[in-house]
Order: sequence, then structure tokens, then C-alpha cells
Amino acid sequence: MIGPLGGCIVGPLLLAAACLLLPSRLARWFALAGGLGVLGCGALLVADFAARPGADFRWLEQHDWSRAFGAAFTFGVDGPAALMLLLAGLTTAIATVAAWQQSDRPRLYHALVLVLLAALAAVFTALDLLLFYVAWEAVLLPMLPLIGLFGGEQRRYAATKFFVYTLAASVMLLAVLLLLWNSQPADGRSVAVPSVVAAAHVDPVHGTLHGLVLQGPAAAPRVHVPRGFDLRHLALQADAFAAVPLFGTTLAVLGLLAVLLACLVKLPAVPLHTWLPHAHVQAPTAVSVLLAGVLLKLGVFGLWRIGLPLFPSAAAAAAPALGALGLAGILWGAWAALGQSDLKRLVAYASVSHLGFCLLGLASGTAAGIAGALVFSFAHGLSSALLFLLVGVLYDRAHHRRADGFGGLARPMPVFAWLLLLGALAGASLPALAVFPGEFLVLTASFTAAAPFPAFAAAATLSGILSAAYLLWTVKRVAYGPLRHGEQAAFGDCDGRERAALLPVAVLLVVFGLWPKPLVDAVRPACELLAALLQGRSA
Amino acid sequence: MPEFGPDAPTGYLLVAALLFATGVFAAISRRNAIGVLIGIELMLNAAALQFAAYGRFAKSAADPQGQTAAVFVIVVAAAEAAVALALLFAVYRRTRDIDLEQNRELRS
Amino acid sequence: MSAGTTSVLLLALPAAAAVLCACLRSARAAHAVAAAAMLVATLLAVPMAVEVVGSGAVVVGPHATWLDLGRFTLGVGTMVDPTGAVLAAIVALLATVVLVFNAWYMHDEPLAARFPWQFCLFAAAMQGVVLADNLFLLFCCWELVGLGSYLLIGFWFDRPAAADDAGYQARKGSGARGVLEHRLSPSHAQWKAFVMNRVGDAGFLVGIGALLAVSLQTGAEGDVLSFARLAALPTADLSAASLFGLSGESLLVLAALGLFCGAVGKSAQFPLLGWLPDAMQGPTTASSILHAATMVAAGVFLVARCLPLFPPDALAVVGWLGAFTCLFAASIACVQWDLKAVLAWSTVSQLGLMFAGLGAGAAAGGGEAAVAHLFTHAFAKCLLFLCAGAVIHGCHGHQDLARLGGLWRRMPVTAAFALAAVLALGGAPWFAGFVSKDAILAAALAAAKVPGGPGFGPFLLACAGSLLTAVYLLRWWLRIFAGRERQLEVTQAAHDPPRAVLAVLVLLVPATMAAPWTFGDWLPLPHGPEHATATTVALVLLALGSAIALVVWLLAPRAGRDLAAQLARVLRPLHTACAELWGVERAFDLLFTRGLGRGLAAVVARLDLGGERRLAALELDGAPRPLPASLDGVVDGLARGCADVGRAGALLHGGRVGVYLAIALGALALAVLVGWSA
Amino acid sequence: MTLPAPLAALPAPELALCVGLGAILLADLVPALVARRVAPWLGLAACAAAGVCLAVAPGDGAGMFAVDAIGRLARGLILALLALQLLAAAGDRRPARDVGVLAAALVALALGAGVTAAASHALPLWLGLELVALSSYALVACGGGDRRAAEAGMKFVLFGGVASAAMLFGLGHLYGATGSLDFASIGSGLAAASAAAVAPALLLAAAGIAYKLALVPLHGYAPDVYQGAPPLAVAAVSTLPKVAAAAALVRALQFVVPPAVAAPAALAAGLALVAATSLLFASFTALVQRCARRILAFSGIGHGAAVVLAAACAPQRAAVAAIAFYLLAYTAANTGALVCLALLERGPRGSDLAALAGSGRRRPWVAALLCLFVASLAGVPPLAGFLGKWGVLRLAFADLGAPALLAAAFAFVAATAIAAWSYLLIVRAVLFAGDSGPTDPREAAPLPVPLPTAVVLLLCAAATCGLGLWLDGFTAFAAVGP
Amino acid sequence: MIALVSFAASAALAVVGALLAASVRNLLHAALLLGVSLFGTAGLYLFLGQPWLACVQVVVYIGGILVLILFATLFSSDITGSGQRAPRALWFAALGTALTTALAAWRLVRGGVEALAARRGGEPVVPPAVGSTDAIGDLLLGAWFAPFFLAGVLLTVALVAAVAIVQRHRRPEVEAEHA
Repeated sequence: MIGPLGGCIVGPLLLAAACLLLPSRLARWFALAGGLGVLGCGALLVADFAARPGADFRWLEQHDWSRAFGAAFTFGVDGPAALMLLLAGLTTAIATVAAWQQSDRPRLYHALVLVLLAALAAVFTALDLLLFYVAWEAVLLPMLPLIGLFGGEQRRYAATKFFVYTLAASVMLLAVLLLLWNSQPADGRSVAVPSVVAAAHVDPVHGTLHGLVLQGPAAAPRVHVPRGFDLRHLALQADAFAAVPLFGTTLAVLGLLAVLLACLVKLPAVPLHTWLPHAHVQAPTAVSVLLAGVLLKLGVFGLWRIGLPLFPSAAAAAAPALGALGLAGILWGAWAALGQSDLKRLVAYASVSHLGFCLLGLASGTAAGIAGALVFSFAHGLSSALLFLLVGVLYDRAHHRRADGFGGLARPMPVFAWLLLLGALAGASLPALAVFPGEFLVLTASFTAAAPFPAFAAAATLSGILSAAYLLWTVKRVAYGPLRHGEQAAFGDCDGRERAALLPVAVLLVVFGLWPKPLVDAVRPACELLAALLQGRSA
Repeated sequence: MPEFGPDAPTGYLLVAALLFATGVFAAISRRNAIGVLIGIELMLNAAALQFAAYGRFAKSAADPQGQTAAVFVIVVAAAEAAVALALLFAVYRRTRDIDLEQNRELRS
Repeated sequence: MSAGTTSVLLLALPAAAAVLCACLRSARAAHAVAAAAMLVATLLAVPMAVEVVGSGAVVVGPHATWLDLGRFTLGVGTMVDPTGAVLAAIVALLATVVLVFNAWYMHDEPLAARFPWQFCLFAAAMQGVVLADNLFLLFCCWELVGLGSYLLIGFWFDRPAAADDAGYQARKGSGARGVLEHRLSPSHAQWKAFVMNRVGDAGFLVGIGALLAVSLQTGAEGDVLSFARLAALPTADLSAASLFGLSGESLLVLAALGLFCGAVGKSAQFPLLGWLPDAMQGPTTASSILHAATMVAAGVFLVARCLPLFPPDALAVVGWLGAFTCLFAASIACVQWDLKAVLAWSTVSQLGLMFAGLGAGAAAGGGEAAVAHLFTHAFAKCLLFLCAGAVIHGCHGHQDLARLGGLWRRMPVTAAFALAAVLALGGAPWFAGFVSKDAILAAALAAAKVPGGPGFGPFLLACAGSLLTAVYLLRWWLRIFAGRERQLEVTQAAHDPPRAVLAVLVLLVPATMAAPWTFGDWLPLPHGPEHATATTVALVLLALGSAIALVVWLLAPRAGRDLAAQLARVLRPLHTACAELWGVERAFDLLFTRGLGRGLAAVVARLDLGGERRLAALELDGAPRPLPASLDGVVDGLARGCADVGRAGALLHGGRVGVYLAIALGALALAVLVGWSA
Repeated sequence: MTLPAPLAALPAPELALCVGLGAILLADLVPALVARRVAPWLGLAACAAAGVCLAVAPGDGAGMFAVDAIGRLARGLILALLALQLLAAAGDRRPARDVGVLAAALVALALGAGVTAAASHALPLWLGLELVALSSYALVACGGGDRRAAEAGMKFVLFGGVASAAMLFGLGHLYGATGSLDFASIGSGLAAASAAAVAPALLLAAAGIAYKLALVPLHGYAPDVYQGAPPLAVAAVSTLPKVAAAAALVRALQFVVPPAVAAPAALAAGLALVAATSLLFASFTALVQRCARRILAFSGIGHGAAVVLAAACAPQRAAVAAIAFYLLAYTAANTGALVCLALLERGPRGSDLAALAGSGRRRPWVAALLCLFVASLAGVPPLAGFLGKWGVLRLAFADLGAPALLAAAFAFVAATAIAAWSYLLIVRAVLFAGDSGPTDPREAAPLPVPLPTAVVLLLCAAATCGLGLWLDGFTAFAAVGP
Repeated sequence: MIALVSFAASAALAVVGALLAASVRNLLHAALLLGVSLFGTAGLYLFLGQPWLACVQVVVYIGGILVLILFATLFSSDITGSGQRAPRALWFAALGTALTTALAAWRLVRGGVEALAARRGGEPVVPPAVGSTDAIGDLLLGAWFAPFFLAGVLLTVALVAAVAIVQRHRRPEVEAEHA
């Protein structure tokens, strides 16, 4: 029987089939239903984790796949995954509303969005490495036509670059996956359970850990881990992976490198980011929303789910380099954004800059930093969605996106201008808006982490200047000053459909800006557990 | 040089080797498809000769497998030649030429 | 009602008013609601201030944990100490006054309905800064103060740049050199203000980070950013704290300097002072509150609040920079012809003076003195701006000191109020400034005598600044109100504001007097041995300054006289430098806006994706694409490299069977040979 | 059920195909039957009978045919593919007269492939390969072929003749060195002192298999043939012979190398070298092709190489399962892709990428299916091609102490990434190009897809989608007994 | 001695004929020289004591294939050979490949001879038994029936294929398209 998490994957897929087979006017409703369904699951989960904080996996669900290979359709959600699931559903719903009037092949469009949603939900809920990888790559399948079919003039270039770049970066994951499997003894392996893990995950009723029977004394428990792909089981064997020699180094190091390559391109981290501006500029508005809102979070989530837990010692060793990459992303993205004239490209570079904070937080290896990175990625999903939607509003009216082609729109479009200001301020991480808590957490965590992170944090504070500079400058160029193009006086303000997409995002930005506690509480125990594991490895 | 004589395998095999190499040369250097076909026939002929020679000197007594295999080679060579010539004819009918340099429409 | 509850109400009332006013379409109603809310806040704040000042104790208000991060928490809560209580009351009072004034001032402004909610947001944020019980909440409110200023400065968001604005060109101050008019517009000023503040805030964040690092390394837990905990930090054992080879003490200096950096941005100290004069692009009423109690005061307040955290080294920096700014800004104020610009630079100068006082340190009584000057300055500057607003309103927006004059006949009440404010700021005896400014000079003098302190530099600079203060203030008043009317078409319609408005303004006048501040010695001002010296020095400087102003004013109309001409010739380079703002504006523009900002951004963007030509050619299949040195170009180059490899491979597939056969047979033969030898 | 003695020399499934072939050829002489296009259905009947035979009694000839897992799996796959091809042929719109020849050639192709896949003796192996080759030539150039088809056929036959001759030359030496052409004798001869003579001869003899798998350096013909031949012929020529050759390779290795032991390092390294070279060469060269079918040809080269990589890793049950799965995934996707191309192409150079522009508008479903198949070929999860790759890579990464195999495995992974780009060229051309251009009103309504063709596409699509997560397929294939 | 000379003559006939067939320009001559080479090979078969094979060689190869080829040379637009050479680079590649192949083949031959000797274990080579055709027949209808059968199928398929390939085009529209 399929549980709610399986439903988050199967449901959208069924709806996608329905989109394709039933009349086209129903398609958008299906897409909206899919988005809202996943949104509901995510919201319930986040609420649950906020109310009962814990590092455990909830709504666990397992279906047989292959006993011979130790693979199973295992779904489960911890706090961060719940957050991402919520974001995926929310962004899909918003993007669907934004594309409500999709006139070009609406059935195909909405079906693809639903397939994308299913793949994303699978990534966020998978607890099996093979399943995770399958879902991770499957995300590309709908994304390619979404950009390549529905995009702008250079959509083919953008779609090709996106697809090839991200696929090439993540194929090595496959090698890692198999090396991990092959390095496990066929009859399993007995490993000691770290006390923090035991404290967080042992099921006291059955005396089991992730379904494995505890052995040995209660003070130093051991479990016998069978060979397979279960991520929880693989994480228990992290030390063993770090001891497998491979090509003059260890499996853990090579594994981390492969995961990093895959995740840093998705994230994207400078200098692996150049597919992003093309993809964003060419993608239609709603797809940009999805791209920035959820797809980039795959990088964060991949590091969270695979990179850090499976290779903690290597990750601890790589932390300064990762932090430096994050910092490079923050600053490079910000300056690049400052130099853009295309509004979408500007927002895309703002994303590059912002996601640098996520990388910095994850690299810091502290609970606050990791939590900050996760909350930040959630909030960035909202703020970038808002900005992309607003650029879309402009594009729908003016059919171009050049910043210098606008001016003084606050007069004819006051609501638009206010929302643009809100989005810009959120992007500039103004307190009381949702991006701020995450950014502040990342900064404070980095300040309090081991050297060189305080220096990174100090340099990262420049982002506050730069983000304010480029985002508010954008507001100024677009909305303020005298009306520069007379015909734009006739632009109508955001209509009801646009407001339906924009206002929920804006409201959530404010709500989670003032009250981020549920988000942080939902992710914190899991982050603390991971941080404890990382600290234990680096010590 | 008894080992190159009619009662030793080496001579036959050497002839086969030379025939094969000559066939290779013809197959590569010929511009006309029939020339290539001639090269192929030479190579097949070499193979048949080789089978026969090995069969003759296989053990202390002659092994019929060698000869029989050689017959198969000849038969298959005939079949292949027939089909090949049919194809050449088909090409000729369409382009009035079986010059391989002229028939290079399929290329990267 | 306890002070704690009141403090929450003081925050909540303006915030609620902001939300409510944002929903109101009618300007009149919005102003009424906002003013009422602020009035209630004032009525609540004043008794609270009285109570807290009377007891002298710090009252801790409600506190809640905003985020629990395990190792430490981030809280939201209020606390009220005497300084905060008084400042909160002043903010509320001035806000009320300005709102009432604005209702008249903007009576024919179509966008007027926007003003109250932005203003209330501004006030609420400032109350948050004042009443926050921890540095984190203070920082949040600090940023929101920045937002409030952003909104108010950009109130007339659709005005063109000054260079393109005929009205501005007609009414601006003459000889406004040093101002980049092609940039100057409300929308640019608001951007500039926000970004420059952000520059300071980056330092602020570093300061918070350093404090956090030190606190956590010394084993602190819980709400480590609360002021109570922070105040104990310098006396704690810092031996466990070190970072990058810096000791705990050094880290504290770093933290203090970081906080001060934030204050420099917010309080427009050198070098982050360019935004404040530009902020004049906002409504004058906004300026009146921004310059008095809400925005720029926050910086001084922050340093005063965190003064226990400031080690002597940091204090020296504060003192020197403050005193330098005091003189620097005063020198500029002396040569401004825009009536608001004078006041703006005056604010910068006075804030510098306050920092000079803070730099003297708590031991020398600098903290109290600076806070006292903050209070007195708030009233005087608010009043000055409102008077200026009345003048501008009366003169149809004209603000050129060269064209105004003799207005005392047409608006006597305004002239009188302005004179009171001028005297208060200038530090005339029996006026408020006399109390606070002398205290600052005394503190600076006292600090100068402490070995290892900042030395006499700040004191001397502050003295010079004081001298110039008297000069420019008196010049300002004289050129507006005294003498004959220079251009009748500018001034003929001027008149005093209506009685109702005057009735509100008059509330501010008593505060320009010394009496309320010295009554009962409620304001803890230092009375050290240096006070007498300082008072003497101040009086001499005041007299000298007034004399200079009067002489120049008297001589100016008769410029043909030799003395004036010679003076003008001698002082010409100095005058030019001052009028050009000592080049600081142009330097900033060159270095940051054009250099590190747009210039570097263009370079980065070019290095990232390549130029527009490349971007335009991306989709053209088959056509050779320009491959510039850019990150994206490298990616394309890799792709092209792969394709080139493929092209080389494809050379073998030219459709020649002979080639195919040669490859196949040659490779086979070679493999046989190699396999044989292997 | 026993067959009379001489006939029992052939395995029953192949015998059934022989009967079917005869029936088709006879039916081709009766105009009434020709007009009714019965040939494909006759072939299907034979195919079904052969399938039954394979399931019930795979049978062995007089020592010339082996009964083993790879043989069963490969022949099962060959029969399934034959059924698909015959269905596609039934749906093809060519004149009725050509259908008979087409069906006969297909059955003969499958017959040859089956013989090759089952042979444990070099002579039937070679004859099987020859039968495959001759029927392939017929498929490529028969009937309505145009000038390009004829050119393709000519190149095919010339190249095939040389490859066949080289193989024979090697076989001759093998015979000389071991005194027999039986795999078992060759294996024992290799184990004996005559290894030095046998190994190079074996290499030369392997040319025939390498040529069918289109491995570098014997790949030259493939792109030209794929480009010039009719798409349905390509679908047959690119799948059936590969399956047969892969089975022959695995079996040959099984005899050469003792079972249950990994291949000796030198042999494994040699195979890995061939595989890696082919994979990289194919993936790079495919990037610059301007013709969809040429891209598929280079893809075929790479996929053949992947099979070799799997064979190099471990001649054991797992390898058999991985190869079988890989071939299943590849042939399903490749057949589907070529059938789609057959529906989408227009005009003599219809498979050029430029000519395919706008296909997505004309035939959205077919174009979408083409993209699905191509994605599977690229190995994008969750499609069958992914799991095929997964199975091969699992073996290649199994031995952390074998640098050659590991290097080849990494080359495979890298080639996958590069090849994905070349597949994307097809997707771009079909879906994204000419997407917004005006459609020629004459072409607005393409003919409906014939039912048998639609069935073929659906079956291929079902396999492509359905196998993508069937991990237990490896276990199931490994459990297939002799 | 006569045997040796005539053996050498046969071998020379085969090799020289082949070399000339591969290198003369005139295609007709090449085909005829192929026949010469094939005759030489047939002679070698006789020396191998395999007269039946020699007969097959003459009948099938020379009688069938060569005639076909000769017939086919008539397709060629230019049998006399001007421009019958491949591009110069390819010609050199052919030469190199052929020499490498010859070297490789020679090594194979040496290995084969050694293996033969090893397998004979020093026993002398016995002259071929008369009537080896019996053994061939036994083999073909016995152990090698399957290949025999397959060869039959193969010939049938080849026949059908050849006919199918040369079939006249009956789709004028296609013809027109490519004209």
C-alpha cells in the first residue's frame, strides 16, 4: 500500500498522465492539485517537526525493490527534507498559478511540471541511494523540454547547456554509488554505532536502529549492516568507506569529490555556475521559478543527504575549501549581478550569490550553519520566486527584460512596485523578511566556527552591501524615477492571477521573516546530529 | 629447403599469407568496387588454402575437416560474391558508376 | 503600568499604526491615526522616562527566544534604562510633532497618505533600537530604521535627477558644487542611503560575529547577545578566546570597531557621510525626524549603549573620528548655500561632536555628555528643520540662502523659534546646547589628560568644530531671517504656519532652553574640574564664531570693499575645497560607485559570461561563436574541444571504404604483432 | 519429441525459423498471398513456434551448439526482436511484393543470429555470421532502396567481406594450432603450450564478432550503413547481430577462460582497452554528426563496447545477466528509436538533423517516444538504458584492484556524459528546432501510424520504461539455467 | 624434383597472379589475373592431395565467381584503369597495411607450423589417403551436418538476396525523386 510519501511521487505522475490524456483545460487544475497535495504533505511534516523536534525520519515507507542488491523504495522525511518537500509543493503551486494562461501546449507543459514535481519529491524523500540517484537524474528529463520547448529565443542553447552540464557533473555519482556498494562485504558488516546516532535514532520499543537489531552492550552498541543502498545504513559505515583505498586515496575522498561535483554544479557554486544564467534567462517565468525555487536546492540537499553524512571525514577535511567556494560564490555572484542589464540574469546571479551562503553554512559544519543553510535555501525559494514572477510580469507587458528599458513604473503599477521592493529587500536580507534568519544563522555560525570560517563570514558580510546595491538599484531603475518610456504609462498593474501567485509568496516572506522558529526548529535536531558527527570526524 | 616443399606445411601457409596480404592491399587501394571484391576473393582464397594445408598436415594422418572447411569457404565466397555483385549492380544502376570515390554520399 | 509593558507598547503602537495607516487611503485620516498613536506613545513614554530616570535602574521588559540554536539563542525583548527611556520619549514626542506639522506641510501633496505609515514604521524601528535588550534585536531594528529612511527619502520616488529637474534648478542653492546633480534624485538618494548604511552594517555584523565568537569561546551559553551579558564580557576571563592569533582582548577591540563601523554608517560619520546631505531629497518633515531622533541618533545610541564594551583603543578611534567629522562637516556647512544642506552638514558635525564625547569614554563622563547632546540636539535640530520646512513651504520650495532674507518680518514666530534652536545648537548660555556641548568638551578635555588616551587631538578638533558651528548657524539664520528681502518674488508669499501647527512647534521651544535639562540634575552630567575650562573655551569660541558670522554678513553686501575682497582671495582655495565637500563625494563616486561598483561589476560580468556580442551569438548553430576569456567561454571551450576531438574522429569517416578497411586491418595486424610479442 | 537424426543436428528454434523461412519464400510465389501481405504473419508464426521451442527444448546439435544461459537469453531476445521487426514490417507501407523479401530477410537474419548465439563451434558460428551478413545486405539494399541505400549496401558488403575473410584467416590458424574448430578444443589448446600460436589467431578470429558489434577498429561501416539504409532495416541490422555477436563473445570467453574465474588480467585489459577506445571514440565522434542515424550508429558502437566491457569484467553468471539486460535495454530503445525515425523522416535525406526539425509539431507522440528512446540510450534514469549501464558498471567497479577495468569503467562513465550530448542533438532537432515555424499545410496531417507499428512502439516504450527500475531483472537473468 | 618445381610453379602462379591482380590498372586484366592466382591455388590443392577441393576450386571459384566478376567489370565506366587508383595517401596506407599484415601473417604461420609439429609429436607426415572424398562426405552428412545444412540455407538466402537487390524499381515517384 502506498503511503503519503509514495503518494507524493505517484500522485503527480498519475496527474501528469491525466494531464496528457484529458482535455487541456483541466491540465492546470491537475498541476495545481499536485502542487497543493505535496504542499500539504510538506506543511504537515514541517508542522510535525516543529511541534516535536527530532532528528528521526518520519512517515517511513518501504516497498520491496531488490533484495539481492539491498535496494528498496524507502521513503522517509527528516526536518530538512520536510522543508524541501514543502518548498517543492509550494513552488509548483505558485508556478502553476503563474502559468495559468499557458496557451502553448498546456497539457504537455503541466504534465512536465508534474513529472518534475514527482522527481523532486522523490529526491527529497528517498532514503535509498539508488532511488535518490534515479530521482536526481530524472529531474533532468522534464526540465529539458520545459526549457527547450517553452523557453525564449536561445532556449536550445540554454537547454543543451543545462542538460549536458548537470548530467556530466552527476554521472560520477553513479560510479560512487557502485563503488560504495561494491566496497561493502557481501554478508554485511558489523559497525559500532556512534552514541549521538544511537541517542537520536534507536527505536526503544524494538531495540532497533534503522530496522537493524542492536547488538553488544548498551553503552557501546553495534549493528550488523547488510550490503545495500539504504542511506541510513551507508551512513553508519562512513568510517569503513574512509578506510577503503582507491587510486592512492580513499573511497570517501573520491566519493565526496563526485558528490561535490554533482551538487556544486546544481547549487550552483562559482565557477561551475554558468549554465544558470542561460537557463534562467531562457526559461519561461514559471520554469524559472521552479528552477530557482527548488532545483538549485537539490545541490544543498544532495550535500545534506549524501555528501556530508556518508563521507564526514572527507567533508570535514574539505570544509575550508568548500567555505572558500561558498564565499567566492557569494562575492562573484553579487558582483556579476551588479553588472547585469537583463533583469532575469540579474536575479539569476543573485541566486548564485545567495546559494553561496548555503554552501558556506553547510561547510561550516556547525549545527547553526547547516540549519541556516537549509532555512536559507527555503527562504531563497520564496524570494527568488517572487523576483522571477515580477520579472515575468514585466516581460508579459513589455516583452523585454532590459533593466534600462524601464523606469518609473511605480506610478502605473504601484502594487508591482511595492512587491518588487519587497522582493528586493528580501533578497537583500532585510530583517523581518524570510531570507534574513537563514543568512544571519550562516554568518553567526561561520563567525563561531573554527578558522578560517570567521574570515569567510567577515568577507561574506560584503554581500549585504552588494545585494542591497544591485537589488535596490534594480528597483530604482525599474520602478522609480520619472516614467522613461511613455508607452509604459499604459501598463496595467498586476492583475488578479498575478496577484494570486505573488501575494502568497510575499505573505510567506513576511511570516517566516518574523517567525522563522518553526523552520529552524524543524531542522535543528537533524543538523545537530550531523554537526556532531562531523565534529567527531574532524577532531 | 624441405620445410618449404610440397610435403611440408610452411610453403602452403606462406603462399596463403602472401595471398592474404595481397588481398588486403587490393581491398584497400582499389578505387573500383570490383577491385576491392577481387581483394576479398584473394583473402578468402588464402583462408581456404590455409584450411586445406592445415588439414593435410594436421596429425599424422590427414584430417578431412580442413578440406571440408575449405569447401565451405569457397561456397560462402561464391554466395557472398553473388550478393556483392548484385549490390554493385544496384549501385551501378543508380549512379552509373561503381567508383568508390564517386559513391561517397554517406559520410560524416 | 510597569516600564517593561510600556516599552512593549512603545514598540507596538507605532508598528500597529504603521500597519493601520498603510491600509488607509485618506491622508488626513492616516495622519490623524498616526499622530494619535504617537501621542499616546508620548503620553506613555514620558511618565516611564520620569520613573526610570528617577529610579536610575535598568528595567527589564518581556523577553522571548526568537531562535534557539543550541549553543546560543537569539532573543527578542525589551529593556529600559534612563538613556533609553528618555530617548524613547523624545522619539515619540518629536514624531508626534512632526506628524502634526506634516499634516499641514503636505496638505496639497497627492502622495501624502503614504507618509504616516512609513513614518510610523520608521519610528517603531527606532523605538526598537532604543528599547531592545540585546544586540541581535537592535540590529534587526537598526536595519528596519534603514528601511524607514529608505522609504521616506524616496518619498517623491518619481522625481527626475536634479540635473534634469527644472524646478530643482530654479530653486536650488546657488554654488552647489560638489553635488553630483546628474545622480541626485530621491530615488538615488534613498538607494545611496541604504547602501552606505549597509557598508556600516557589514562592520556591525563583523562586530556581532566577533562578540559571538568571544562569548562562545569563553563558554557562554544562552542569549549571549543580551546587553547584560555583553556588558560583563570585558571583565570576564578572555584567555580562552582567540582567533587567527588574536587574543580575546584584541577581538573585543575588533568587535567594538565593528559596532562603531555600523554607527559610522548610520550616523553619517566620515567617510560614510555622503548619504545624509542627499537625504534632503526627502520631505523636510522626514528630514526633521531623521536628523533629530530616529536615524542618525541610532548610531550614537548604539555606541553609548555598548560603551562598556569599548576598550580604550577603540574609544580613541571613536573620539578622533568623531572630532574630525565634527570639524570636517562644519567646514562644509559654512559654505553651503542650500538652506537644508547647511542643516544636514550641521547634523553630521554635531554627531561628530557626540562621537568625540563618546570617545572620551565613560570614565571621563563622555557617554553621558554625548547622550545629553543627543537629546538637546534632537529637539533643536527638529525645530530647525520644521522651521526650515515652514520657510521652504512659504517660499514655494526655494531654498537658496542667497535669495532669501528678511523673512523675520513675514514669519516672526518661525524666526523666533529658529533663533532659539540656533542658539541652543550653538551653545549659547541659558540654552540647551550650552549644557551638553560644554559637557562634551569637558569630557574630551578630561580624556585628553588621561595617559594612553586619545590625547588633545579630539578636543582641539571639537573646539574648532564648535567655532565653525557658531559661524554657520548664525550665518544661516541671518541670511534667512535678518536684513532686507533680497528677491521679493521668492519671499513675498511667506507666512507663518497656521496656529495649530505653531502650537505644536511651540512644544519644542522649551527644550531648546537649558532649564529643562538642568532641572533637578536629572541628567547625569559630569561636573569635573575640566568643566569650567571647557565652559570658558566654549563661550570664547561662541563669541568668536558669532563675531565672524556677523562680520561676514555685514561685509558681504559690500563685497567691493578691500577687506572682503582680500579675505575672499585668501580664502578662495579653502572655500573651494569646502564647497567641493573636500572631494569626498567625487572620490566616493569614483572609487565605489564607478570603481568597485559598476567598474568591477562590469569586469566580473564580462569574465563570467562574456560580452553582449557573445551572448547574442549563442543560438546560432554552426556559426563560429566568439570565445572570449570568460568562465562560460571556458565551458563552451571545453565543449568545443570535445567537438574538435569528435571532428578529428569524423575525419576517418569520410565515406571511403578503403580508409575503414585500412584502419580495421592495420589495427588487427598490429594487434596480432603486439599480442605475439606480449 | 525427437527429430530425425540429421535434422536434430540443428537446434529446434532455429529449425522452426528455417521452416518459417521456407514458408515465406514459398508464399512469395503465390500472388494472392503476396497481395495479402501474409509474409510477416508467417514469420511471426515461425517466431512464435521458435519461441515455444526455445522455452521447451532449446536442444543442442551434435556438439556444435551449446545450451547455456547466454544462449537462451540471447536467442529469446533475438526472437522477441524478430517479432518486433516483423510487426514493424507488417506496418510498413512499402509495396506488397517487397514485404515478402523483407520478411524472409528478417527471418534469415534471426536464423543466422540464433545460430551464432547458440554455436559452440567456429564453423556454425562463422556460417551464422555469414547468414546474418547476407540477410543484412538484403535488408539494406533490397527493393525500394534508393541510391544511398545501394551505396550503404555496397560499403557494407565490401567491409563485411573483408571482416569475414580476416575472421576466416584467423579461424584457419586456430584450426591449425589446435586441430579443431570446436570451442572446447580451442580453449584447451589455449591452455596448452600452443597458447602463443592460438592467442593471436584468436584475436584475428574475433574480428568477425567485433565487426558485428561494430567495435573500434572494425566500426567503419556502421555510420554509413545506418545513414543510408532504410530505417527499419537499420533497426534490424543494429540489434539482432549485436545480440548474436555478444552471445558468441561471451560463450567464446567462457570456453577460453575457465568458468567462474575472472578473465586473466591481460585478456581483461585487452578487452577493456577495446571497450574504452570504442566508447570514447564513439561518444566524441557522435558529437559532430549531422544525421540522426549516424548518431545512433556511433551510439551503437558505444553500446557494443559496453557489452565488451561487461564481458571483460567477469565471465560469470553476473556478467551474463548484465549483458542480457544491457542488450535488452539497448535493443528495445534502439528499435523504438529507429521505428520512430522511420515515421518521422521525409525525403531522401530525412534523417538529417536539419530535416527532422519540426517533427515535434507534426507527430508529437512519435517525437516524444523518440526522445524517450534516445534518453534511454543515453542512460538517463529511470529508463531501461540506465539500469543496463548500471549493471555493466557494477561489474566494472567490482574489482578495486584491477586498474584497467576501473579505468575503462571511468571511461564508460565519461563517455556516457559526452554521449548524452550527442543524443541531445537528436532531441533538439526533433523537439526544439523548427518548433515555432509555420507548418506546411500539405503536411499538416501526416498519415496515421499503422497499428502494428504502434504496437511495436508501445512494446519498446513499455520495455524502456518498465525495465528501468527492474533491479531484480539481473537476478532473474542470472537464474536462467542452461 | 619435378614435384618440387611444379609445386613452386603453382605457388608462384598463385602469388604472382595475386600480386598482379592487386596492382594492374586494367580491371579486366585484374580479374583474369585473379583467375590465374586461383588456378595456382588449385594446383596447390593437388599437391595437398585434395583433388576434390581443386575441382571445386576450379568449378565454383573460377567457373562461377570469376565469370561473374568478369561480367561485372562491364559495369565499370572505366575498366582500362586510368584513375583506378585510390588517393595516393590511401595507396600508401594500403601498402603499409599489407606489409604489416604480411608480417603478422608470417608470424601466425610460424606459430601454426610450430603448433602442428608439436601436435604431431615428431611423427612423420603420412601421404594423403586416396579417396579423401569419403571422409568429406561422412563429415558433411555426419558431424558437420548442421553447417552443411546452414550452407544450404545460406546459398538460398544469397540467391534470394541477390535477386531482391537487383530487382527493378517499381516506385516511379522514388525514382524521380532521386534522378
